[in-house]
Amino acid sequence: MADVTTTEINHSEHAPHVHVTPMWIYLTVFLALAVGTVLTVAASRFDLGMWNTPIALVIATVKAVLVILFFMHVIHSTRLTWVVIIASFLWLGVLFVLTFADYLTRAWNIY
Amino acid sequence: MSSLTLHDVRFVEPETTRNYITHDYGALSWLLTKDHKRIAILYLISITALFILGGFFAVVMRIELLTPEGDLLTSDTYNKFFTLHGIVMIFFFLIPSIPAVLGNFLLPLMLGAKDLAFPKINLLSWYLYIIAAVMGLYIIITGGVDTGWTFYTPFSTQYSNTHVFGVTFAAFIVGFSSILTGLNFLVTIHRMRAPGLTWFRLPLFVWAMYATSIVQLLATPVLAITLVMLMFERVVHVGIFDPALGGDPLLFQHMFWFYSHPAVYIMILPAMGVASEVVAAFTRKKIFGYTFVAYSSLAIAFLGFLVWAHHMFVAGISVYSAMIFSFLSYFVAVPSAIKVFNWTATLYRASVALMTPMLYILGFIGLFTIGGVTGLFLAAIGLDVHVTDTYFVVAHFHYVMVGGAVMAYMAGLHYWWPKITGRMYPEWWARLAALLVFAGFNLTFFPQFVLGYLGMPRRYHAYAPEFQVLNVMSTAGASVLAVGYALPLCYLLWSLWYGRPAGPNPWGAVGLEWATTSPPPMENFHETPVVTWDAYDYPAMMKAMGETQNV
Amino acid sequence: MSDITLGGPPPAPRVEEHHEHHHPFLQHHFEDLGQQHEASTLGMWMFLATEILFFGGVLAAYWVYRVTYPEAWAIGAAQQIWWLGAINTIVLIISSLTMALAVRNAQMGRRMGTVYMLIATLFFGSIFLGVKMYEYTKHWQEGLFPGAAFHWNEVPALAPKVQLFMTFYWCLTGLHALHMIIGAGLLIWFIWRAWKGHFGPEYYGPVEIMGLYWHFVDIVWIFLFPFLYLIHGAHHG
Amino acid sequence: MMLSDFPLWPEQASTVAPGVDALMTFMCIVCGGVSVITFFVIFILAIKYRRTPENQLAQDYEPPKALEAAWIIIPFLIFMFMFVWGSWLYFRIQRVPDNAIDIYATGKQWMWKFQHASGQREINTLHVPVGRPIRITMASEDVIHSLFFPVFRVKADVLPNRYKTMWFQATKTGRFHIFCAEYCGTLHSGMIGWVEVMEPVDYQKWLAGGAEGSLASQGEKLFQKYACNTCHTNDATGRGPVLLGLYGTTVTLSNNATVTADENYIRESILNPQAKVVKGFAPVMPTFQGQVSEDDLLKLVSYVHSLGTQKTAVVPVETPSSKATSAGSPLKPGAGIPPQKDKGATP
Repeated sequence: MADVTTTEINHSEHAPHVHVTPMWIYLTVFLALAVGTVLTVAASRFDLGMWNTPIALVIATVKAVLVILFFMHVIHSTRLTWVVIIASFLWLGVLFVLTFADYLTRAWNIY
Repeated sequence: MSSLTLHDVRFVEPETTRNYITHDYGALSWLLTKDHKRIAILYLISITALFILGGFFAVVMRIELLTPEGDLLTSDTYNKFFTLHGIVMIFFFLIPSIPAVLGNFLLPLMLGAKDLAFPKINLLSWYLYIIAAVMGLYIIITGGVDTGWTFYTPFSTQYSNTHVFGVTFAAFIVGFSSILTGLNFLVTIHRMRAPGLTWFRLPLFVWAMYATSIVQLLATPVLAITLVMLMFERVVHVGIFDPALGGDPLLFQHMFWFYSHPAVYIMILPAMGVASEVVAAFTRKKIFGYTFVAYSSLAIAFLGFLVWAHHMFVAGISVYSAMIFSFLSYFVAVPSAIKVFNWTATLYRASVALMTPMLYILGFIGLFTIGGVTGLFLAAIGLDVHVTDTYFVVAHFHYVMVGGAVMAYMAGLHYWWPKITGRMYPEWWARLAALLVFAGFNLTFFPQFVLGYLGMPRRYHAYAPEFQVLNVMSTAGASVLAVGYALPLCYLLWSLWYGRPAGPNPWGAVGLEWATTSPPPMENFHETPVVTWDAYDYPAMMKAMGETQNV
Repeated sequence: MSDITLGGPPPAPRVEEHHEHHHPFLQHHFEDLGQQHEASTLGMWMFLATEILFFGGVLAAYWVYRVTYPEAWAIGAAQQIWWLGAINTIVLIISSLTMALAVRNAQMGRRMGTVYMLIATLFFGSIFLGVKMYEYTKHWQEGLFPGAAFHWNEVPALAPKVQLFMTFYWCLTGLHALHMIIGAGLLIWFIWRAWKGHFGPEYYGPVEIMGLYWHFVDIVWIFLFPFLYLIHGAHHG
Repeated sequence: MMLSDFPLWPEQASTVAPGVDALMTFMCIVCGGVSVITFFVIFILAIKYRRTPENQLAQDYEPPKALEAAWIIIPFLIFMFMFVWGSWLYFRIQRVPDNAIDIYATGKQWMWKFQHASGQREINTLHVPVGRPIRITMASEDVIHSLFFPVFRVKADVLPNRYKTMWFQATKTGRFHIFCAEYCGTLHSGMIGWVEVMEPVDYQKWLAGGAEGSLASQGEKLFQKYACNTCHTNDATGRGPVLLGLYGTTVTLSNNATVTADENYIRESILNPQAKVVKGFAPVMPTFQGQVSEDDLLKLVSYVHSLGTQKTAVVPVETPSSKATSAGSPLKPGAGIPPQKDKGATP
């Protein structure tokens, strides 16, 4: 989003930097979220075989990323904020991957 | 010693008449304080009380185990005692010990900050701790709990008729205390460092606290939610972990150990941080391989999350995931080995002062090494099948937690006691206590390795007669250990009134905490220090002092 | 600074020596408002990291059983009224928008704009909770609360597993609703503070942090909606 | 105190025990050796460089950085060796030999119940022949227990509602401890017993005395008592599937998933018949949950097992289907549905 025009308000050198996100970005993101919700519902009405679950997950993830980047202003945040967010999802991934490493291999043969 | 001071060498706080202890008077000035140093003292008093309680349970258990028959306590009482010993020692002593007492007191001092980032949250986390502790005490008085500190289902959810709900709720609350402390430390380290204090100028204790806080922040919520599900299951009788209703008890174990294995690193990482500080101060050298030691803390914090199911090798997980967890478990041993070897290398061509904190830390290195290498035994799956759930495991984790974490806590308490109280403790008594703890500890726990390999299962109230000799040795050691822990309680209290005034820097150590007065003033530093030197910069300091004082 | 050596810091109210003027909400241990803002925002993000692991824990358990009992999960989701969930999703997204606009107004120093947007957020949050209450009541009456109150038995063989699904439904939505209620309480406090004119371009951090929390709760629901209402299967209504 | 009352090393009485002890010895030597060397170095350095009036200041000297690499790489290689050895041993302990004798065990608060294929039942004592592999199939009636034979160096947790297996082959006759190793409540330390390892001849003699008929034949009686035989006939006319030759085969279910007919599947089909309905059959079988005790369940499972194969003692370790579960593999209820098939149509 290089073309995001932000109004810089900075009253004193000790105050925090202020990025005021323009109105149209908020409204666009809101519309995208609403469309995403409709898409989720629509996709679940059709039998797409094994693709139902991944599609629902992808839509939800895209919506979450939109909220994080724009509503939560992460796109303007420090690198440290990015690190915190990525780390928390990484750790959650560890919980999922290693737990399922057990469940999905329980039925395997022992050679 | 007194000839070696930092005065005239570097930035040093001027003496003041008022410090954080004498700044305000009255109980309310302590109970409503937002000062990190006072909160550290509140923690010190509370965890000492709970350490005594947990120790009481241990002593009674060791007396029971003098004879093979279960003759002193009933089975139920014994089961409650080992459960409460575990819960009190882990959740209420070991996890808060070094972070909440020494970390709270020292972190802002080492960073040159006036306080932690969130002083109110710091006080809140102490109150959460106290609420949980009071709940725990209430439960102990009204009948206790007998599930083991691991709360394994379906025993805890369906079969135990003790206060499982109350005690898991207390653990849930104390978990939030731990999360808030970790959060506070992380933000403080990131945002409150003094000008010039770059990451690689930080003392290794700060690095260790940083790694610890990551674990606290990211592991504890999983325990919290697991306990919530456990409480829900127990109250509503649903089957999340109950096989009769379609649940899987192993899922509870997975989620429990996702927290509780990294929790081991919440206990041992701060201990490693203390070890680095003490080794540097009492050898007057920079820790060998500073960056390796710093990064190894972070490596332990991350790798510690990848190994939890090595607690479950015989529990019924798939053989392939057992292999993965065994493989990863060996990875986490590497950074621990790095630290031990680096401390050892630091002694080379040093000036080693065998004062009390250093004695404790040398003991720590030895005992932690034994605790660590026996972990390698347990990570070898084929061997683990035989030794898991036996006294071998009990000995292993006591070597890490008591021989490691508690020894380092004692070292840190003695090392920073002059800073905290402004008084010196009696050196002779302290050395005696350190030696008693070391000897008593080994006599208590080394026989348990043998017992474990012989096959004596843990959590046994009565045992086969051929195990008696080793159990008697263990109990004899425990009594020495108890004396070793009782001594500091007496002489440290004594020193509050009769100890020699310490002066700002009794050890001739570098580090910002030694640059302010003892005890420090309320604001820590009247002027924010500007740091221009590396951590443990003893050569430069010695050179400067040699020039100014002709040592 | 040598005057300090005589007798500790001066008595309250403390005067920040380093700055000629200081903001009424600058805490004494921070150097300036910028440091305070960065510290508190970072603190909130770290708190949200713990929340991710907190909800992630239940979700891990949810997925273990969803993979093990796919049919029961499809039946369980079919017990939900999907359009109520969809409406609630939209309601929550609107409340996120108004929350974001409240932060924007605070940044631009529009006092009443901030107040109105916070009130709107509270309003939509309350609608969400109202709809949730209606669903809860309905589930309770239909015997879909797990434990002794569970009476659903349309497919006897799968009843225990459907009960397991409902256990996760109540756990997840219950924790989410609890977060909403806490958020609503905080909103009331923030409306009062905003009305008193506490916030402005120099000091909008607390509103921003309130927003982070609110958006996080929204994100949780974005995932819960497809997980609990929209599982495709033969029994889908 | 006599030395025999004070053992320092447990007896070796199984085929895997020497292997476990060998690894233990290796670990003791390597880890003990490294630890002792480290302690010695620390001790020497602390004495040699102790602070004296002449040695007030440390020398400004650092050992070469190459040391750092050495003590990262060398321990790591040693660790990997330990990992490989440990895993190899683990697979030896987990993989059940083909010709194992079946024994069934039930753990309950606070006793061990064992049933032999020929029908003998015993509590807290287990008679086994020396020199023959023994496969123990086990489940718990209440909480998690753990069956532990220290002299055989094997141990496995016993879970409620799920069959797990362990095996050993005794190499020495005698009387040895059985312990419960997973904390299970009040009398956990009383949940102990003895394993009597006998010469095969004596074992046969012991088996001959006092049995109420073999486990399978007792199961057959129960099969009639619960009127299972009215639907599960021996020809294809019954309302239920034919059980002859069923055990160990791969069954196709009504949702087109497949499952191996092993102990856990048979058990689940008795307790919760609707969970996995065989393709082509109506879900009409009532549940027997709460009506059949764990003991009787074992007998029924043993009977169905005996119907499936002539060689009752033989365990199918590898079946044609790659998804088949072997005897030693930990199974969980419901694990038979391959997770990737979760979108399959339901009945």
